Amino acid sequence: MPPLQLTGQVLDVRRAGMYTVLSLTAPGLAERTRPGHFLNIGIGGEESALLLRRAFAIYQVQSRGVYGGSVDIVIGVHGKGTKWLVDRRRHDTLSIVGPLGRPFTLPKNPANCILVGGGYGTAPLFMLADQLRERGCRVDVIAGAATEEKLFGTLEIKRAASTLTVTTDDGSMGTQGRVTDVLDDVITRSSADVIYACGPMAMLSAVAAVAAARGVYVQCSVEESMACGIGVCMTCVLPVIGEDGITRMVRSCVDGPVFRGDQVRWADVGTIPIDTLGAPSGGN
Amino acid sequence: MPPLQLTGQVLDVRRAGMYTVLSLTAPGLAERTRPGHFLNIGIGGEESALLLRRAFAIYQVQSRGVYGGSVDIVIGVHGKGTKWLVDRRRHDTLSIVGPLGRPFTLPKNPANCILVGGGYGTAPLFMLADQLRERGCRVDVIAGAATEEKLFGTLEIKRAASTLTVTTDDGSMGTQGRVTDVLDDVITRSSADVIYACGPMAMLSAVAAVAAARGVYVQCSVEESMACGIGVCMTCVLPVIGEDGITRMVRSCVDGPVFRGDQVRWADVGTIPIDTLGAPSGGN
Amino acid sequence: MSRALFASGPLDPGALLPAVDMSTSIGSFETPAPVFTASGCAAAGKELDQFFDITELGGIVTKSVMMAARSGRATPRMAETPSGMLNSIGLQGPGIDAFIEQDLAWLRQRGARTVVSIAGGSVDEYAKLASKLRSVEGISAIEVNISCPNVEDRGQVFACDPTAASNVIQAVRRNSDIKTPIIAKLSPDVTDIVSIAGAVQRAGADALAVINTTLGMVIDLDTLRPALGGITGGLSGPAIRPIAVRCVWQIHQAFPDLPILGMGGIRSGQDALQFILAGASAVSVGTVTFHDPSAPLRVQQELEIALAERGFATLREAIGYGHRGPDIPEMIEEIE
Amino acid sequence: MSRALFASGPLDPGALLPAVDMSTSIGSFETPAPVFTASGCAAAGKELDQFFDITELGGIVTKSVMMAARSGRATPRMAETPSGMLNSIGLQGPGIDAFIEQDLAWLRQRGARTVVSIAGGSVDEYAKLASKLRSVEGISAIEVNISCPNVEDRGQVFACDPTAASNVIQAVRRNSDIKTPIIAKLSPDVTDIVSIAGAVQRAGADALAVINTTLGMVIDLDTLRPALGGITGGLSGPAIRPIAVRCVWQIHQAFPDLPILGMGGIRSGQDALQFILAGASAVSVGTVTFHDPSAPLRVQQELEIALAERGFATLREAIGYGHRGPDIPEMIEEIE
Ligand SMILES: Cc1cc2nc3c(=O)[nH]c(=O)nc-3n(C[C@H](O)[C@H](O)[C@H](O)COP(=O)(O)OP(=O)(O)OC[C@H]3O[C@@H](n4cnc5c(N)ncnc54)[C@H](O)[C@@H]3O)c2cc1C
Ligand SMILES: Cc1cc2nc3c(=O)[nH]c(=O)nc-3n(C[C@H](O)[C@H](O)[C@H](O)COP(=O)(O)OP(=O)(O)OC[C@H]3O[C@@H](n4cnc5c(N)ncnc54)[C@H](O)[C@@H]3O)c2cc1C
Ligand SMILES: Cc1cc2nc3c(=O)[nH]c(=O)nc-3n(C[C@H](O)[C@H](O)[C@H](O)COP(=O)(O)O)c2cc1C
Ligand SMILES: Cc1cc2nc3c(=O)[nH]c(=O)nc-3n(C[C@H](O)[C@H](O)[C@H](O)COP(=O)(O)O)c2cc1C
Ligand code: FES
Ligand code: FES
Repeated sequence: MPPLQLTGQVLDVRRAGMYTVLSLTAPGLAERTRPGHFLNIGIGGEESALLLRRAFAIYQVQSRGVYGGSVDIVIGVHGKGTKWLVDRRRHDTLSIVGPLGRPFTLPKNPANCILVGGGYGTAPLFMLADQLRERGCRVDVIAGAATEEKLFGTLEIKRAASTLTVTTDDGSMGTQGRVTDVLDDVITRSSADVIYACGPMAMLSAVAAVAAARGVYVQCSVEESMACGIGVCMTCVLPVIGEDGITRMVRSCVDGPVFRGDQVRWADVGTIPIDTLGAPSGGN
Repeated sequence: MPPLQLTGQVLDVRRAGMYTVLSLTAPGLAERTRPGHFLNIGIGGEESALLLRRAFAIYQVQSRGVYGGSVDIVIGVHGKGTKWLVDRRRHDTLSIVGPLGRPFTLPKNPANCILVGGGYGTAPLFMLADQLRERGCRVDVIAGAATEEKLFGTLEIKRAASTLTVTTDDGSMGTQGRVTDVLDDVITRSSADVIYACGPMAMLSAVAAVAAARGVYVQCSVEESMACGIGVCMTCVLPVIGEDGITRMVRSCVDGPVFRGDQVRWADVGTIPIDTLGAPSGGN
Repeated sequence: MSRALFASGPLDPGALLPAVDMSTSIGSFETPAPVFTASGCAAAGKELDQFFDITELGGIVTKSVMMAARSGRATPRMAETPSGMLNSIGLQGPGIDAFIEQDLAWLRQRGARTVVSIAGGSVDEYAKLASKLRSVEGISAIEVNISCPNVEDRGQVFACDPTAASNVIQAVRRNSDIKTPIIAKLSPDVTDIVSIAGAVQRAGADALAVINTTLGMVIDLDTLRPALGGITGGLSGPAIRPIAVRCVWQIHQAFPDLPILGMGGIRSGQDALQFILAGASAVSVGTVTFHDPSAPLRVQQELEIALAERGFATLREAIGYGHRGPDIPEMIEEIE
Repeated sequence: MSRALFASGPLDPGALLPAVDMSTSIGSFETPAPVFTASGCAAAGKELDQFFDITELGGIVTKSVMMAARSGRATPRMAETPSGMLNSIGLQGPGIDAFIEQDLAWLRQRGARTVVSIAGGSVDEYAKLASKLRSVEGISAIEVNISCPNVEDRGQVFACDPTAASNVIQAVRRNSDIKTPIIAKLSPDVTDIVSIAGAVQRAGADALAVINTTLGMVIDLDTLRPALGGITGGLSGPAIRPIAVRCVWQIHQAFPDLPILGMGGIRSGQDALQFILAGASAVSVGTVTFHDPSAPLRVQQELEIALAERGFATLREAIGYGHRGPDIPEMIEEIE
């Protein structure tokens, strides 16, 4: 199903720690949404000087209800666009494009899954956890952040998880340290078959490294700066190794944001590795 | 007193015919405002692509009250900025600069005054009528517009006026025709000493012509496109004859918007008359 | 025109307006509709086809393609700016062979009118690209992106020098099917765009695409260094629209018979109309597509309404209409 | 520096930040603060003095003045554009004598540091303007607006030709007090701004003002003609900021010791910081003043906070800081 382009109305704006959860009417969106999909939201209204949409992971969707369907996103204030968004009020309207991107792939058969979320990176893991449980998977969750207030949804996600492990850099909640400090243990404890991760690039890179060391299949949802979000502009690329072993600069908006962790060249993100197809030094 | 630069909150938005009356908190504004002053209002909020403020005549001011003072303006939708403004809601904030411009000059001694307003051009005449009456002046009002719904405040202004004459181009209210079709009569009837006019440039030009023919002193509040509204950019000029008989391109935002009708070269507005000081052909 | 009446736009939603003959031509390329995508802002059409029927547009202008596959530049490749954006993609692409096999084949099968944009690092590369396309079917026109550094001339951009620009256009013209119109795409970053326009016309360009992005830069206030991997980038979007309209106006004034594909910050049908009145025969919608994936078709529909509202029965009548009349003085290039 | 600590800006309203030494220089003109008004956007300072104390700024750059009184162009003189505006004022002004007697006298009495901007239609007019100013007291520097049509050369704009630009600067330099720094104001509408910068430096410019407006145009969709009385106009405001930052960067890269007064769309202290990091020694705030009459002083205060937050103890350390380090590749001028 192609993505929708629609105008949603703000149903609710609520704070959750450092974050703001925005609920929007979005008829037809729920039916199309799979865990890991994202939305692209227009900023600043009709007379806005901010031309580009902002990307947000889909946190929750309701397919029915008074509003013919709605969607929730979790917003951490970063710059002007997110600041503007969290200042919205009930009945304001927002322009939405979505669902976009390649979602997480679910295991065919029941498997032991670890979900790792950094900061608001837990947002897309809720829907994922539910769907994994429906398929009979075991779900263990690790949620990490710099401080307690930068964690999102740790209370709620517990319900869908066999275990929840929390880490904070400053020890204000859970184990002091990074998610990767506890990942090894959780892999062992849960006999993990698959890891799903969403969060900052540095975290994803570290998770992918642990997974590789332990031989666990891993999918990571990356966050690259995007101009279009629909695959037409080529701004959101990162070096990914293809099935053929060749590295290409791949669009994270349509070929991702979910990638196999062992195929992303984490250390080379932000560069054009010399052996990339068409790299300047690779002879052109 | 220098103009203020402040953030006002929307207290009320109400429709009046084709127009919208916006009430805004504006502490300190009332004390500085004289009839004919205008405000400059920022459009589109913080992330706006519309850089320039929009000018609005001050319609009413309240110097006290719960909000420490407020101001009302009357808005006719013209383009993007006025469209955005009339879509504001209670509690929205707006950036205000004002009061700006040279207000109407009041007669020292009681005089017979005619106030002519075209469309929303009646807005600044309310305060003017009140102050003239306080000084013992007779006030006759003429309000004209294309159609009835483009008249503003005809009911209310009646209270401050000895007589009210309404004209509409289509005859949907009052006399069918232009304000100048009735002006001659009203001048005679009221033995007018002074005419005050505010409205479209074509109307002002016609009023000034009648006043000249009848030898009545006339002040006109003009409406020129303004970039700054505070006298620094030179976009808002029109050809005005000085006391020395020399025509200069004069800023309507600080030297106006109120001008003596006999000093504006109405037929030459939008051009540089050849005898203007510093005109290209006048030798430079 | 045998098309039906249609309901009008925002100004008077109830009114029925007469349909406008929207057909136009870019050299010998006749097209029933005047709005195109802009190169690099629509890939090869496939993604946008999810949002609207791309065959309804005047045509699809594909991302500039080079001989070999190109990885493009390091990220960050974009920075948002007031009413615009900077990009430094670096012409990432699959190379001409893969492009012909995959992208062009898809477009042909889909039935879209296609303008192929080519880019090169040398006159020879442009010539080779033209030869490659010569035998390929389903190409309505070739747009030549000359805003590329000439590797043989210390990276001097072709579009900034009349001789270099002419050499490229001549090479493309010689190596292309004579029936395929050649559109030279100009950069605004020159002292005198009219002289470049004249030079490429003499070199055989059948039409011009005006304008490419203008060079800009943003400094990142966290890293305290340039925000883009490529240091500078191309500025696009509504911010540059007045520059683009000015370029179209100047060129149309000098060469009223040279067809222009106008672009730069077009967001609405009214914006598009400005370009048409300034002298463009057709327009491309670029950056705004990132905000509104349906923009190209929406702009086309809005343009028809805007024309009808102003009493134009055909788009062609409106081309260059802003220049009419004796009361427009000579263009003065003074800047405040 | 003996200044007190001050409370910081929006990022961390509670924190106390160390004061920053904001002093800078433009050639031999030393000023305690780096933010100026922009010529034509502040008249001669009087109106803005109602909104803030103009003596706190680095200085006031006055509206370009010519020998004789000028009426300027017919209205409409402005058109709003996305994140910017076009103007075609046509250098309305009182002429140099009235300017000296009234405006300059007021500024001197007010105690404002003053940069006088001059404009001419011929090299000779510039020379005469410089001579007039030679004996006048209270002028911190002369800014030479060379974005004017040369009446002796078919209206060719001085700033667009290295020789014409040099001739003007040479004439001004020769006729000015040697202690008064000459700031040449460049136009971005050239193929190679670095070559113009080099030419005017060799001709005796002590500093550059970068950039003047860029040429643009809007068509009015009611009249179906150009919106401005002057047909084209100068585009200014945040829309052009990326172009301005790029120009400052390019010139500073080529001439690291040439002081630059940077401008173009500065709206906040963070915007100003971009210019400083790109290589400007000071900045002017222009069009944004129309939106926020207090903008110049606000920007100066925000700039101090922005510098402090990034650990700069002095403004001077930040000048050109964006160019530091070996990991910045050669500037690539490719446009997408
Ligand atoms: C697939 C995806 C999913 C995301 N999900 C979430 C989410 O659920 N919750 C959330 O709070 N944030 C999410 N983000 C990040 C969010 O998009 C950015 O925080 C936001 O774009 C920043 O905009 P801004 O105007 O506040 O910041 P500014 O820095 O002012 O933005 C300037 C420009 O850079 C882009 N940009 C800046 N930072 C980022 C970033 N980290 N990622 C992508 N683009 C960026 C912006 O889109 C904009 O175009 C996601 C990003 C992606 C790509
Ligand atoms: C002194 C003065 C008092 C005014 N009082 C009122 C009033 O009380 N009520 C009211 O409804 N309108 C009033 N106006 C007109 C009002 O300012 C314009 O209608 C408004 O600026 C149009 O903005 P827009 O964005 O809707 O139109 P757009 O056409 O989108 O505006 C584009 C640009 O042109 C300028 N502009 C366009 N039309 C006008 C105009 N008629 N006058 C001045 N600038 C214009 C705008 O300010 C803006 O910068 C007044 C104007 C002036 C100069
Ligand atoms: C991300 C991006 C990529 C672009 N790539 C190309 C390109 O490959 N070839 C080309 O000729 N122009 C390219 N352009 C320029 C556009 O085609 C267009 O000329 C310019 O952006 C102005 O139009 P706009 O403001 O509507 O985008 C690109 C523009 C953008 C924003
Ligand atoms: C209305 C207006 C008038 C201007 N007049 C002059 C002028 O007389 N002389 C000059 O050198 N620059 C003039 N400029 C250009 C500004 O000084 C400045 O270089 C340019 O606008 C870019 O800065 P900004 O975007 O901050 O306005 C004028 C700009 C505007 C908007
Ligand atoms: S964001 Fe445009 S291709 Fe991915
Ligand atoms: S609007 Fe700027 S001087 Fe009047």
